[in-house]
Amino acid sequence: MALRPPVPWAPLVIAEDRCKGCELCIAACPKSVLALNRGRVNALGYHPVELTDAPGCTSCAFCARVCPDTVFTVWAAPRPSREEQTR
Amino acid sequence: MALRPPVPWAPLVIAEDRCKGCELCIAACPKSVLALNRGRVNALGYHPVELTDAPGCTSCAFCARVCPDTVFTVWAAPRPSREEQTR
Amino acid sequence: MRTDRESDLEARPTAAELDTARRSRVLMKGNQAIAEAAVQAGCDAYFGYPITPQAELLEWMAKRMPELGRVFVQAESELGAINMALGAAATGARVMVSSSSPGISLMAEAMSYMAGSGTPMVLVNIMRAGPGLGGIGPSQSDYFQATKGHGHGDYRVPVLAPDSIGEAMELTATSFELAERYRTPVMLVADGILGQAMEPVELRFRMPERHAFDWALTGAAGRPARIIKSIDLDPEVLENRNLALQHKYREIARHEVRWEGWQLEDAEFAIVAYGTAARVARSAIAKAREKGIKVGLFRPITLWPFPERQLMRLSQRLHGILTVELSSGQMVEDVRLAVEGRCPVAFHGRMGGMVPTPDEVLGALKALRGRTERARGESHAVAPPRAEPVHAHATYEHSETTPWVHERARREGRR
Amino acid sequence: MRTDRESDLEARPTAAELDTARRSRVLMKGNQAIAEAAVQAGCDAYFGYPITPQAELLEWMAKRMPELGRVFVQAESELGAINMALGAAATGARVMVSSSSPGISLMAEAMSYMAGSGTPMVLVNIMRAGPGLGGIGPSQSDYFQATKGHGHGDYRVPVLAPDSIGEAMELTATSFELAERYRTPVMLVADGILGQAMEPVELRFRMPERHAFDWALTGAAGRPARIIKSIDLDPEVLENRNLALQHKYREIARHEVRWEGWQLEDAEFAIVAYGTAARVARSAIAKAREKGIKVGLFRPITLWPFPERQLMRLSQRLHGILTVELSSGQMVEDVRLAVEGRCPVAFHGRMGGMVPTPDEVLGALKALRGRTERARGESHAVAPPRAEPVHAHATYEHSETTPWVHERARREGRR
Amino acid sequence: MTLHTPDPAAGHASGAPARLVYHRPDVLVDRSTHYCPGCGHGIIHRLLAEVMTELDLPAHTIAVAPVGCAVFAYDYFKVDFVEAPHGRAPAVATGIRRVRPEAFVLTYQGDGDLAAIGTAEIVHAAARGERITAIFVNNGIYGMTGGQMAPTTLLGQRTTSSPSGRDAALMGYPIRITEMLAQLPGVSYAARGTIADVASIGKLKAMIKRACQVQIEGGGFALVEALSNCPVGWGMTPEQSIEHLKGPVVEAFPVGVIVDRGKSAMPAADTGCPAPAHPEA
Amino acid sequence: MTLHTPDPAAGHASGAPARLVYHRPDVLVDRSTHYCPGCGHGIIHRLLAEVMTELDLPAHTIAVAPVGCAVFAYDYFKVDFVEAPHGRAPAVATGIRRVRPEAFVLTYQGDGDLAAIGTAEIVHAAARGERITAIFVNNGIYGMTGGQMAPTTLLGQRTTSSPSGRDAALMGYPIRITEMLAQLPGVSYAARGTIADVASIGKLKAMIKRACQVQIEGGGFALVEALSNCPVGWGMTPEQSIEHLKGPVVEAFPVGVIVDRGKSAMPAADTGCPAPAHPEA
Amino acid sequence: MEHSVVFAGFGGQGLLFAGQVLARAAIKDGLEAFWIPSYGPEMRGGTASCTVIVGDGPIGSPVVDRFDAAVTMNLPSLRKFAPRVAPGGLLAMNTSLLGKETGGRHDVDELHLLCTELAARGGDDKLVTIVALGALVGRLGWVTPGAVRAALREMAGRKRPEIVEADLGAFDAGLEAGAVPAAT
Amino acid sequence: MEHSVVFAGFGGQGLLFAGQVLARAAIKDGLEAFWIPSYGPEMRGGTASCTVIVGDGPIGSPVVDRFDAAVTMNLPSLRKFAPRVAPGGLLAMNTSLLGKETGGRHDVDELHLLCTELAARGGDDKLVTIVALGALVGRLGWVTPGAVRAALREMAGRKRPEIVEADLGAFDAGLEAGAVPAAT
Ligand SMILES: Cc1ncc(C[n+]2csc(CCOP(=O)(O)OP(=O)(O)O)c2C)c(N)n1
Ligand SMILES: Cc1ncc(C[n+]2csc(CCOP(=O)(O)OP(=O)(O)O)c2C)c(N)n1
Ligand code: SF4
Ligand code: SF4
Ligand code: SF4
Ligand code: SF4
Ligand code: SF4
Ligand code: SF4
Ligand SMILES: [Mg+2]
Ligand SMILES: [Mg+2]
Repeated sequence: MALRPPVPWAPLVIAEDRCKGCELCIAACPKSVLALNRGRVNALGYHPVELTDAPGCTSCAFCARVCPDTVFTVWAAPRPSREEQTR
Repeated sequence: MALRPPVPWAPLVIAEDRCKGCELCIAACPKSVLALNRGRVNALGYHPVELTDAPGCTSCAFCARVCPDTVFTVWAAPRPSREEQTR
Repeated sequence: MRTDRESDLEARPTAAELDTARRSRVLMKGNQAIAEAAVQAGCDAYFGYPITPQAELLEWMAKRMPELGRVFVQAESELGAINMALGAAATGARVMVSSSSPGISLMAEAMSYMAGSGTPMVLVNIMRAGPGLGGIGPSQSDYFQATKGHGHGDYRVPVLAPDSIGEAMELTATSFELAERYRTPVMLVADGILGQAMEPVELRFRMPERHAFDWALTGAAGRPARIIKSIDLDPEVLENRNLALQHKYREIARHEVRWEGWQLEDAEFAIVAYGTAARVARSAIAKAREKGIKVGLFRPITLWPFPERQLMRLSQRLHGILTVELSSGQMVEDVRLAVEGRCPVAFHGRMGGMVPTPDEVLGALKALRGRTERARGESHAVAPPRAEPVHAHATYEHSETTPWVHERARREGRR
Repeated sequence: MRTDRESDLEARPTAAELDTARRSRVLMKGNQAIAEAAVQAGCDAYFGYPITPQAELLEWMAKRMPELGRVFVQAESELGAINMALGAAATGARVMVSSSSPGISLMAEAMSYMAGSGTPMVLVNIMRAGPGLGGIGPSQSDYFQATKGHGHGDYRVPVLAPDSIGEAMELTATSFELAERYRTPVMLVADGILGQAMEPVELRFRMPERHAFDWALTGAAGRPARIIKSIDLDPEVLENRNLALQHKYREIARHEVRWEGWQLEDAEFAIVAYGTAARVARSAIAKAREKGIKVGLFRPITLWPFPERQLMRLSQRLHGILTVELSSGQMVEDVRLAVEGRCPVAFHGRMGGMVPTPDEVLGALKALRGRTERARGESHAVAPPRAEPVHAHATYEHSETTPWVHERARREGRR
Repeated sequence: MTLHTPDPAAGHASGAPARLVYHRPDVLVDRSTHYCPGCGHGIIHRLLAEVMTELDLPAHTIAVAPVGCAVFAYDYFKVDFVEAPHGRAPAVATGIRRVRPEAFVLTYQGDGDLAAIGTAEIVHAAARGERITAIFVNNGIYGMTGGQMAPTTLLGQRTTSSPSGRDAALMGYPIRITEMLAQLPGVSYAARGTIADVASIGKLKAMIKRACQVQIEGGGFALVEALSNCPVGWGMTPEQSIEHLKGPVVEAFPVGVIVDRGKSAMPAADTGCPAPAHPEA
Repeated sequence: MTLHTPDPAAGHASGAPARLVYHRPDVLVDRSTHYCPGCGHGIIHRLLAEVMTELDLPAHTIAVAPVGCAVFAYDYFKVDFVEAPHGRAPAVATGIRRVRPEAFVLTYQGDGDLAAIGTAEIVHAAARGERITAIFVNNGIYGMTGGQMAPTTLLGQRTTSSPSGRDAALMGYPIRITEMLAQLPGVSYAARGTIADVASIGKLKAMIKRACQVQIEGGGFALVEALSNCPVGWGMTPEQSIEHLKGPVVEAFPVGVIVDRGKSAMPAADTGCPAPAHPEA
Repeated sequence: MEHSVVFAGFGGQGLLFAGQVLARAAIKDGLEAFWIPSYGPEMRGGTASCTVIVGDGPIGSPVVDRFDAAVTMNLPSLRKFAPRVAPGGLLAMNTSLLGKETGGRHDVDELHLLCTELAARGGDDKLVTIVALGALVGRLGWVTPGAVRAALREMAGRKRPEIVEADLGAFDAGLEAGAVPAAT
Repeated sequence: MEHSVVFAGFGGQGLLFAGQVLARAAIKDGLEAFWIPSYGPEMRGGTASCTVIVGDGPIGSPVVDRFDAAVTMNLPSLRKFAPRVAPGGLLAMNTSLLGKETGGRHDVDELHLLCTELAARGGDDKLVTIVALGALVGRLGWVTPGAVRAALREMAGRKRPEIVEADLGAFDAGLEAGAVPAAT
């Protein structure tokens, strides 16, 4: 399990080999930062999804919640501390 | 079928051999003019029902409507004619 | 209308009686005796659906199981019952289901699943006359179903057939043993007479040993998850699964054949019969022996595995075999498969709830003897042509009336 | 997941094509060919429930029957389907039902009712591998079920087994004929390959003659009421009903046996096989003949009534018989019953959706020849002891892996 | 059968002709039934026979007998009958209905038959809106097999398979299946009556009549549940059984018309449950 | 499987540790499923896995797999599983429940499995109030066998066995079986959700959680119907199928909690139908 | 030694019970016994019957060609079973109901019993079949009267202790009636 | 003469269709044909295959020991079927997807086809299996190209007339590619 965030930093860990290219995540992503990688075919024979704009991702995890194939692990940047928030 | 009234006149024709002595008719008769004939056993081995008081019977046919074994045919005295009624 | 069983309740031994009367002889009804034997064998759960002539088995369980804090469920149907059994048995519980012929038919699919997935369970069939709704009289016409066809696919289930209520109790325990030893459903078959009759029995119960099952579903705590299933879509894998099953069946056939011989030592003829038919045969044999006919009884106790080799060996020294069944002739096929022409095989059967009488069986035996003597006489001249096997002379009582019945039935449109 | 059948719709001949292409050769899928043959045979009503590998039969009917103003109902289950068929057939309608193995198991009770009450109907079983949910590969492991056990009681149903799609179409019409002539359910059995494959077929359809039925339920207008039932609580009456049934079965066995012989004239060996196994056998026989082995094919077309006498007569002049099935060995019992020891009977089978290859069958044939030659050599000295029949040498491919599979399965708790 | 043989010319003492108030319907076969004394099946048979006669149905009826005490129903009606396997009458009737559009199709089932083993068949016949009239005799017990618990057995009721009384925790609750079925849009008519007294018997007959008329008029599935008794199975005299029926049974299974949609499929919410929309998507 | 291998010490650019927002639940086996692209079964599996993890159920769960596309469910969850014959999961679960009072018993069924062939079993498990949690995936079609009509197929919908669209007159009406079951007093919880969008998925998860909690708390039967898609059977792309789900499907099968009786058996009339009395007669 | 008897009559006459009492008594006497009801669906008031076989060795066939004795409590039973009594066997008839009917057999011992009247003497005129049982035992002595009384006490005592005495009285009345040859 | 070929690859590659075209063409040429899919449940994107047997007499076994030809359109198919080609048989490979993979057989005729590229030439780069069919026909001549074209017109024409031309183009491209021995 990908219980540590990826390096270089990215909000998503994508288990590419499990992706079936159904595009449900793409439709669900409010920031439109996901797309199929038409240049690659995975072991299942599909074009897997990729994150096209990492900084644009808000870590909302909508993608993870609609994906039928548990492709995503989602990380968020650390929340500002209470101190930082009140500042 | 007993489609003609019995002679000597009686409001009921009782198909005695079909009676199973369940007494439902006896309970249902508003005039209490039915009883089992404890002195007889029919072919089925039951004491059959009998009409104990023919004139007391109002031909209401309650007995016929509750009997599970279609034992009864019910006749009514002729209705008074309209003429008779208005008189 | 109801199937009248007015004194059943009165005749039922109380629990106290059962306890104090251990090892004494008690008059017990077959259905109830099987039920109580299951209770005493440690049956954890019973699932059933009412049907005559099996209902008292269910009713006994309805009373006894809750008393003991065990599981009794009257299911919504036989399909419900057998599938509840599948679930309970998958957790390693000791499970029984009972029914009679039409209800057993409804269990074909689940039986195939249980055989395929290795789920132990005891199914009791108190057979009645068929086909269809038929009647409720005693019958052995589900022999084929129990030993061969029933569900789809290449599986078998051990089938035990007692001929007395006492033996039924003993075989109930044996059924649980076999079921758990081989991870397979087991059938115990008896006809309606054995279910409905009362005989004195010794309350000698047996509780098969409990084993820890390394396959039972108990929750995957601290171990890998377990799966009980029969599917494998890859034919090679499924074939291996099937080969393992066949291997198991060979093991069962090797170790679990049960049968009884009676007066076979000097026998020139044998009657092959099981269950109630075997009891009739016993009386017929006694009469025949009085008349000097050397005949004995070969009684299969396991219908599958059929005592094939034992009967084969016996057939080598017999003049003829008479198979007696409460059917049109089903077990007789297994008899012929065992005998394979080594001696003539005749058949006598009754159907529809009728039971052959000892005199009838004696008659059939004499007829067989007559035919075989003629054939043996001839065979001293030339080898007998095998084209017309003796088993073709099956006797059905009243069979001369057949065409007439057929005609009348057609005319009245009441088939 | 779904069972992928991507080009089925494209390959389906249109209704127009079917009309104009009469008597020309068209590529048709087995399931669809059987369905269309039923349509052309005047099937009034079809009832079914989806199951692989039979689904295209149902789907074809879903399209064609309403087009023609006839009845198609997708039932809530196989129980629903077969009982709808019972109702429709009781009115004299020409009725078909189809399913595959697990679904057929669920129909056991109603089949027994239909046999018992004399209700004509055609049931198609596109057999898949069992037991249980098993797989969807081709199989012949429901032979016992079709010919013996299935439902309870003393009944049989005619069972027809085509070995090509063309023959399947012809036998579909025959099935309706037999069903109506004898007032009985009839089964048409094929394995998944015959259901799924496409072959060129001539669109030669046959519509069995329609008869007025004096038993059909049409409303008791101007005649006494009719009853279609299987119950009779009086054992004597029920026995007569059963005797009438047995009489009917003897008639069927007398008149309706169907089989095919191929290259049997000079044969020393015969392969007995039906359906797809018979096709494999044909290829194996061609190879064997090239090697100088005189072998022919005995192909039962009616599995019940089994061509018993025909095979019996043949067996008298054979050195040995090899039975080939897609099963653990079921029909081989009927072969042995017919042969009754007249010559050795060997068996070769595959299970789980595996199909034997011609080379495999050739291997089994050579092994049989080896054994019989040895036995025949010895028999010149002493008569061969019948104690160890040759059919004990059944070959299962890979059977050496059995114990291992068994073990592994146990360890993983995945039986 | 012994009848007081009537004199052809006989009339009332008044000399005017007597009036026939009640006689057994012609469609009933003139023989005694196999039912136990006081069993409601007999009453329900008679009502059905009366309705069939009044609507002129016998000559084109094809009926389906259940497995249960009414299995021999075919011996008592002069109409064509087929015997269904236990619980499957609705499927059998569907088969008949589809190939005989002109026939009047009738089923008669007990509560074990309809509400236990045959649950799937009755639900789907109703869901398909099969043009069938179903008579459902609910006596809260398995009469034929010796008085075991049925899905409609009351809580606390002792039967041969619930010897200490039905316990909801182990055996579940009585099913009011007619209400359940009434929800389905294919159901044109669903009602529950009883044989508990003369007035109820009259209402029950009206329900049966309506359920038959719905079919004649081309409506969908029609069902009448008749609360009945089983003196033998309940261990009561016939009279006691009627009292029991009037009391706890009618309380647990309220009588009345549950739904009457006539020919129209699925009007809104008259079962108190939201109506499904059926977009032609 | 290829993962971007994380560096143990890695964090956000800010230097503070990153927060894990979503990861696949441990109870799911780490392998790809056999489901078609975009199939809702995958989503529902995941929700169930999340709930089981959150409630700490896996180690004492015994689950029942159906016959349908979800037949291989046992390959994806690290819990004990038994495979039921088509439609019989509720009976199989009843057997387990009765002999394993301490286990968490779960069924997972498709609409063909639960609402067609298995109707009797689900109705009676509900009527008995079996302490079971049932997940009912309604995709309005027989996915596994190639897209035939299911009892829940919408009117007008074309399938391989309703090639000109489902016609109520011949094929009956879609069944809202969850409403039907909710009437039964043994049912503690019945709800319908959908996977049509992220918000619905959240609600569906809450329903599944409640249905599991009810069992843990000792309530009766609990059922969650999940309206799902079958892109392949519907002949649509995954996205189209989701749109179809949001539109006509949700219209025909309204989402929401239908009944929540918790532990208490049979409160009055909350299905709009009169409650049965259960005299201890 | 193996003996068979059929008890036949109306459903309510206690036939199955009487048969069980006989079977129990046999066990008490150290014999083997087999009891089998005609378990068909029978109306209340219809016919019911059971067969009891007692013997000193294991019981073979549960179905016998001829009965050694038949107890017929109503007309249909008489008609059905009279022809099936073995020559020299016993045909006990409930004369209270059968009146002047006979079995039409001259090779059997016809025993006419006023069962209702004899039962009334014991205290309950319903216990007709127990009377017949008594007569059978009195006539044929297959089992000892003591064993029957013990069996009756056990069986009746359990469910309806209030009528044990009447049962015993009916049995004794029958025993006496059976012991002397009946006048036909 | 009897020939067998297996078409194997991903579910979406039109394998079953290509097999049916071949079978139809055989009929048009007056031959016998047998087409059988691997009808197991297959994921979209999983593997699918069908076998076609053509011959001049009745087709016997639907299962063959060795294929005379195999058309492998992806890696799992190549791995599965390469070993099952008869010595001297044909192994056609979809090089567009398989790249440098080989069947590892030295006793068969390995035909490497850039199916995607060849299909694109015909007008639709999805029609990869039709290309392979063309190559098979070009190489082995079991059926006449004319019969295949007629079969293609009938079958594609019915459901998707818009791509008939592309189908024919792909077939011709394959035919040509198959006619000359491929460079390995
Ligand atoms: C498959 C099958 N299971 C069980 C039976 C036994 N059986 C006969 S009638 C009956 C139930 C009768 O109850 P119900 O339907 O309520 O009718 P009732 O007798 O009460 O009128 C049962 C279980 C059977 N004949 N077939
Ligand atoms: C007794 C039986 N009948 C039919 C089948 C075939 N079958 C397999 S799955 C299925 C239905 C699947 O539909 P559903 O339950 O809705 O599940 P889905 O695939 O849509 O998830 C059927 C009919 C079977 N395996 N067993
Ligand atoms: S976490 Fe949200 S924003 Fe980021 S890719 Fe997923 S859906 Fe889009
Ligand atoms: S939802 Fe999942 S499977 Fe579908 S495209 Fe996105 S990551 Fe791939
Ligand atoms: S007709 Fe009325 S008054 Fe006369 S006997 Fe019948 S119920 Fe009594
Ligand atoms: S109701 Fe009918 S059967 Fe009952 S006692 Fe009265 S007449 Fe006799
Ligand atoms: S058992 Fe009950 S339902 Fe059946 S006939 Fe007797 S009283 Fe009626
Ligand atoms: S067929 Fe439908 S339900 Fe089944 S896996 Fe594919 S999309 Fe899902
Ligand atoms: Mg009832
Ligand atoms: Mg579905």
